[in-house]
Amino acid sequence: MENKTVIKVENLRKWFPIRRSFFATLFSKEELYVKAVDGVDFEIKEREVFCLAGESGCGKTTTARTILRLVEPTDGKIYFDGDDITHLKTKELKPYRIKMQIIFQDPYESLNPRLSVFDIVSEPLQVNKLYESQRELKEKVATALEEVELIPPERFMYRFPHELSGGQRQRVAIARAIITRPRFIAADEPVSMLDVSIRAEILELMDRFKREFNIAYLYITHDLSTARYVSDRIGIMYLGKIVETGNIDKVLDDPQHPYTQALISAIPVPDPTMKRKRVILRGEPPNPIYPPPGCRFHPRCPYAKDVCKEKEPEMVKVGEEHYAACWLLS
Amino acid sequence: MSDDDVEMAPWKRKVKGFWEAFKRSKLGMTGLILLLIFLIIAIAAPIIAPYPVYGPESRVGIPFEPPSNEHWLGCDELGKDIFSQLLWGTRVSLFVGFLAALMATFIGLIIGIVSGYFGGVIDDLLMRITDIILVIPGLPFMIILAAVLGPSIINIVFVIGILGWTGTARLIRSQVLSLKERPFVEAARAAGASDAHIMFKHIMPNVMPLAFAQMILGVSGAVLSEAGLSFLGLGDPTHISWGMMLHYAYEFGALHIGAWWYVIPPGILITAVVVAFTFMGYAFDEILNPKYRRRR
Amino acid sequence: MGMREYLIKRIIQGIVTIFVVISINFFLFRAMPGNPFMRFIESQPRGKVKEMVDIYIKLFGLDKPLWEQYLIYIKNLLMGKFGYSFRQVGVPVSKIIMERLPNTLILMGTATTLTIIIGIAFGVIAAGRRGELADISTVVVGLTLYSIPIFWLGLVFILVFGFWLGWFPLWGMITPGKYFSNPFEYAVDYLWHMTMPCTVLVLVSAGGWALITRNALLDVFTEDYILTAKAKGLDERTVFYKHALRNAMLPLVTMIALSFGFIASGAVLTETVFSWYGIGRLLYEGTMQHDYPVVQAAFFMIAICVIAANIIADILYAYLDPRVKY
Amino acid sequence: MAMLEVEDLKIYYEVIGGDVKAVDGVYFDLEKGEALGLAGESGCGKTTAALGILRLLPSNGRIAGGKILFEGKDLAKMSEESIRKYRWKRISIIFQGAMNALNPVIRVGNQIVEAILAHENVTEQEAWRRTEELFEMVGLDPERAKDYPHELSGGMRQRVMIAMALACNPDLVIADEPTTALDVTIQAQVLELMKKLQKELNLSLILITHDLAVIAETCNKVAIMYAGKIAEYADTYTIFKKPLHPYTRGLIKAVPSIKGTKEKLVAIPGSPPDLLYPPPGCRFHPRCKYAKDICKEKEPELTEVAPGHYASCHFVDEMKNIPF
Repeated sequence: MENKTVIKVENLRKWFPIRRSFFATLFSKEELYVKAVDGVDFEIKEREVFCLAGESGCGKTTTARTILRLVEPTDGKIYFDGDDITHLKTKELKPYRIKMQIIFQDPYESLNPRLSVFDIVSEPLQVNKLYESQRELKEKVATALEEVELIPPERFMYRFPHELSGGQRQRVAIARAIITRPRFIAADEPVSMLDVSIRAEILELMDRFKREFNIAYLYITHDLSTARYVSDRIGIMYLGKIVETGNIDKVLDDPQHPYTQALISAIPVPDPTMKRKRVILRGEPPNPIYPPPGCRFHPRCPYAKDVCKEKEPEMVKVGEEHYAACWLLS
Repeated sequence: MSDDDVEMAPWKRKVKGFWEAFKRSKLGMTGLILLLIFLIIAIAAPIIAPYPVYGPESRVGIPFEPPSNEHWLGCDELGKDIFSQLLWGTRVSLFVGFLAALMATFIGLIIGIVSGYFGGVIDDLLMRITDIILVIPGLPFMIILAAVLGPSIINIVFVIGILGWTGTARLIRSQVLSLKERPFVEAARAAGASDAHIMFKHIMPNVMPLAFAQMILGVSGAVLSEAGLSFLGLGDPTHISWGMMLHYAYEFGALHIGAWWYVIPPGILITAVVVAFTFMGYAFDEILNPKYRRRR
Repeated sequence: MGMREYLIKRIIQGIVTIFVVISINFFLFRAMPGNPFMRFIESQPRGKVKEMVDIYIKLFGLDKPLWEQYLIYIKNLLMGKFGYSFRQVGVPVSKIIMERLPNTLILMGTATTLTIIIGIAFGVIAAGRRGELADISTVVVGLTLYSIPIFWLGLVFILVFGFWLGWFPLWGMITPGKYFSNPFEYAVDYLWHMTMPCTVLVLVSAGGWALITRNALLDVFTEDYILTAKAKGLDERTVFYKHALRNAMLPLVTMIALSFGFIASGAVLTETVFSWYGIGRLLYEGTMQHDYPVVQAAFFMIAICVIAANIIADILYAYLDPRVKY
Repeated sequence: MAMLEVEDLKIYYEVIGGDVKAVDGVYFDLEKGEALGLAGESGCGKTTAALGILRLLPSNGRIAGGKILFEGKDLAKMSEESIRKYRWKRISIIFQGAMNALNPVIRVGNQIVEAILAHENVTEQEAWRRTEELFEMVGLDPERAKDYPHELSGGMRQRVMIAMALACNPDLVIADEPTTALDVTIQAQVLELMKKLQKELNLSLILITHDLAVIAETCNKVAIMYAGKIAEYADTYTIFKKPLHPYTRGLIKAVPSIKGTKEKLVAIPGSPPDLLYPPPGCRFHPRCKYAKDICKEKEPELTEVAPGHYASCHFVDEMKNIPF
């Protein structure tokens, strides 16, 4: 049976206007934008993990926040279960909020230090009035804590975040995310702040919920090695655009875009016997206020041709379930 | 942390944690004990004062009578017992201090939260107003305002409170600015929480401790301002306050006859009350201000 | 935006603030219930003050509507016309202000400079010996000094050093009736009178300064660049003065700016207690005597000084911190 | 005799409630031109050990025992005056967040010049010339020496830190998480630069990181730390291919790789202990699947199981028979 598409994004753009002081606007009239997300398309199905990967400032987090309507999209369309939610008002959005959740990178920052675990985990139920009685609320929280293996739940319910270890905190964050039984979770670097030795547990937990509750994940990371273990498909972002996308193994084992190639070769491998030839990129990513014309990667690309400086490349099919946007490929 | 602690209600553990930290601060405890003493004096003044202080029957001695067994701290220019007046004066200092600081903190808290949370034009406007009030010289303005409004305790409270909120507003705003960018606020919004919910449930609990510390520090400023205004003769003549006593002492030439018993005790009490709040405020700030946390 | 735009911006802000002060000054005395300004004039017995009314009606257009009076008031201020004193009948307020201003600037300038130097010195000592006796006593003494009402300390000084010990004059600025054969003698007498008020001001404010300096330094000590400086093998003095103090100065400059208002409050009280004929005492006298034109002018001058000092401090900050993006 | 020999180093932090034994008996040594990786998870004491070598501990930290022999002289017992002559001239250090490690109000060039002038008898012009050479060496435009730290990008600041670390031609460079805050492509640039400079200048390097993959590509020796102690210490090949300590094995199984077969990632259950109250016996026993009673009672010693291969586990010999 074909899985249903949960999230679909078309030509999504998010430009942040640069707020300047009143006086600065007197001296120059030019409106400036940080083009954080600049035309992104993808879809995620049930029980599927789609990974958005790239370096800091490439727009991957903004994409997730825009899909969740935490920031207003500048342009494009967002569909949830086929419904267009791009411009829904706060009230109309409420039923969808229950179905979409987010997990953040830093479990030390994503839990309010002044709230107890009970307050934190029950919040989605409280603000949406999804409970009949205090007893039911307590039972639901206990169940959620058990599901994330914080057992027995009574031992954890009334603790504060600072009384928990990093791994336990991230479990609390996951409990909050799954308590409303969402269909979609955006996980923004869910394990990058955790110690290596406990990452696998958290990832396993997320994988279990994916299967049990048919969740669609948007997995955001800069760490391609971890992405390789948890994702089904991947999109590589550079400066607000997806430059290569497709099946995770196909993209990582046979990268087609020069940026993906460089990115993968830059990742160190925990195996001293493996000797690889490295592609070291020149310079650093340009300022997203003034993205370069043509292909955005051309100033750092070792293979850049004249056409790359002038025209933006289109996404082309380079293999089964594998697409890339580069002039070398078309 | 022991297992028993976990069984306690969360808010009790919070208070307990704060108290544990506060107990370790010698300055804070000194301040707290001083404050308790003054609170008792303020409440019990009518009982413990040896002589009446209001009305004609309060003239119980000879003008400028030096300290004696009957009048431990002598008498003022009207022959009123100074020790009794000092006890009564505690009430005005604490009342004005608390109320003015409460008013200033309340205004500062509201402006800080609204400005920081909503940002944009509202923030710009409120912060420009704050900047302006911040540079208007405090006491000179209070003098003019008090002179125009006329002498009464409530006016004094108003005059001090209306100028004292700027620091709190700025501090709270900067806290709110960083809080609202924290992921837990975004998580709440993603769960469908409204602005009101986020402000009351997430922002407020995180800035209240700081506002509390500001208020305690604000009391010391307010007590000093009240004393200054009263000393300049702008206080409420129907109530006895320490500043007012110093005003009369100065006006009626206590210095010329060396009536130290009239000049020195009121100032010591003002200092002691202010010290109580300054010490406590300093201790609170060290415990609660996130800026200092990494220093320890 | 460059430094020049920043300067322009800062000065425009200053002008807006001054404008607000002028408006407060105007509306407080004219628009408050009962119009204190007119009430005073009307309450006067027949005589010279009543004649002033005509002059004031002409000068400030008191018979015109309020908004027009406001414009006239601003226009007059811009031309330096503060009006005439009610008490010293017929004397222009600007003349009184000009007589008083130097005294305030000398006293406050000296006291502020000494306060900052002494306060920072103690703060540096305390921070350098964190947790030791010198540090703990700086904190305790600093907080206590900050808590003393300045006017009372003045009274105690007069009582002890003036009345009992007779070391210093009780009040005033020069010995009355004394003949000075040269300016030097005059200066010595002036400074002798200034010693007590200046000491009182320094004592009360230096404590706070020491604390702020100490805390700013302790904050800087936790920064990684201090560790880098130590790792580079620099000696402690260099680490302290070149790396720590320079960065700790930044919050200090902000505090200097904010403390000018506090200094102005101290000026009013100290000048009153010691009968120092400055602007602060003028404000007090004017208020007590309902000499509103004088009060307005005195408040205006104090505000201008505070605002100007603030602008200077802000510019200093921008100069010290390369990160300021104006 | 090795250039640097650390023997039974103990570093404790005094806090309310007792001593935090952040480093509690650490051994390793380093020859000229060698690169040692000091690996472990957060709070295992690796940064403390680094700061301890240069005696840069915070005021509540102290060296509670052991030796730090640099060319035979014990840095741990040296006077403040003498150790200062070793800092930067002989041993320099690169800190993790380069934004905070550079003084924000001093031009980056001046911060390097300052280090040169503190140790070498040269004029300021010569120091500036040297600074400009260093900038070229690390691939920065010498003009940028006149910039303030906030005017440089993260990668450039880390290059400045490297240039600064090399300013006085030290023998040993300690790099504490030098690339953690950087993006992968910039990390690759910086690591490549460090490897190149280490070879060219025949530097000794201690690389402190939680990222085992970085160590695999950069170092020839590895010390794995757990809860203030050395769990295992050997050459890089042995650590990654034939580890014996259960912690090392667990750690390597938990690290994902972009290349090679996709084996299932396995977590180590539990979390590292509170070093104010470390568990008795072997500190790893609460998380160890092979733990026996003896592990709860007796602390294992760091023993040499093969030439140059040390591990501290009661069951090292048994572990040899359990395939990795």
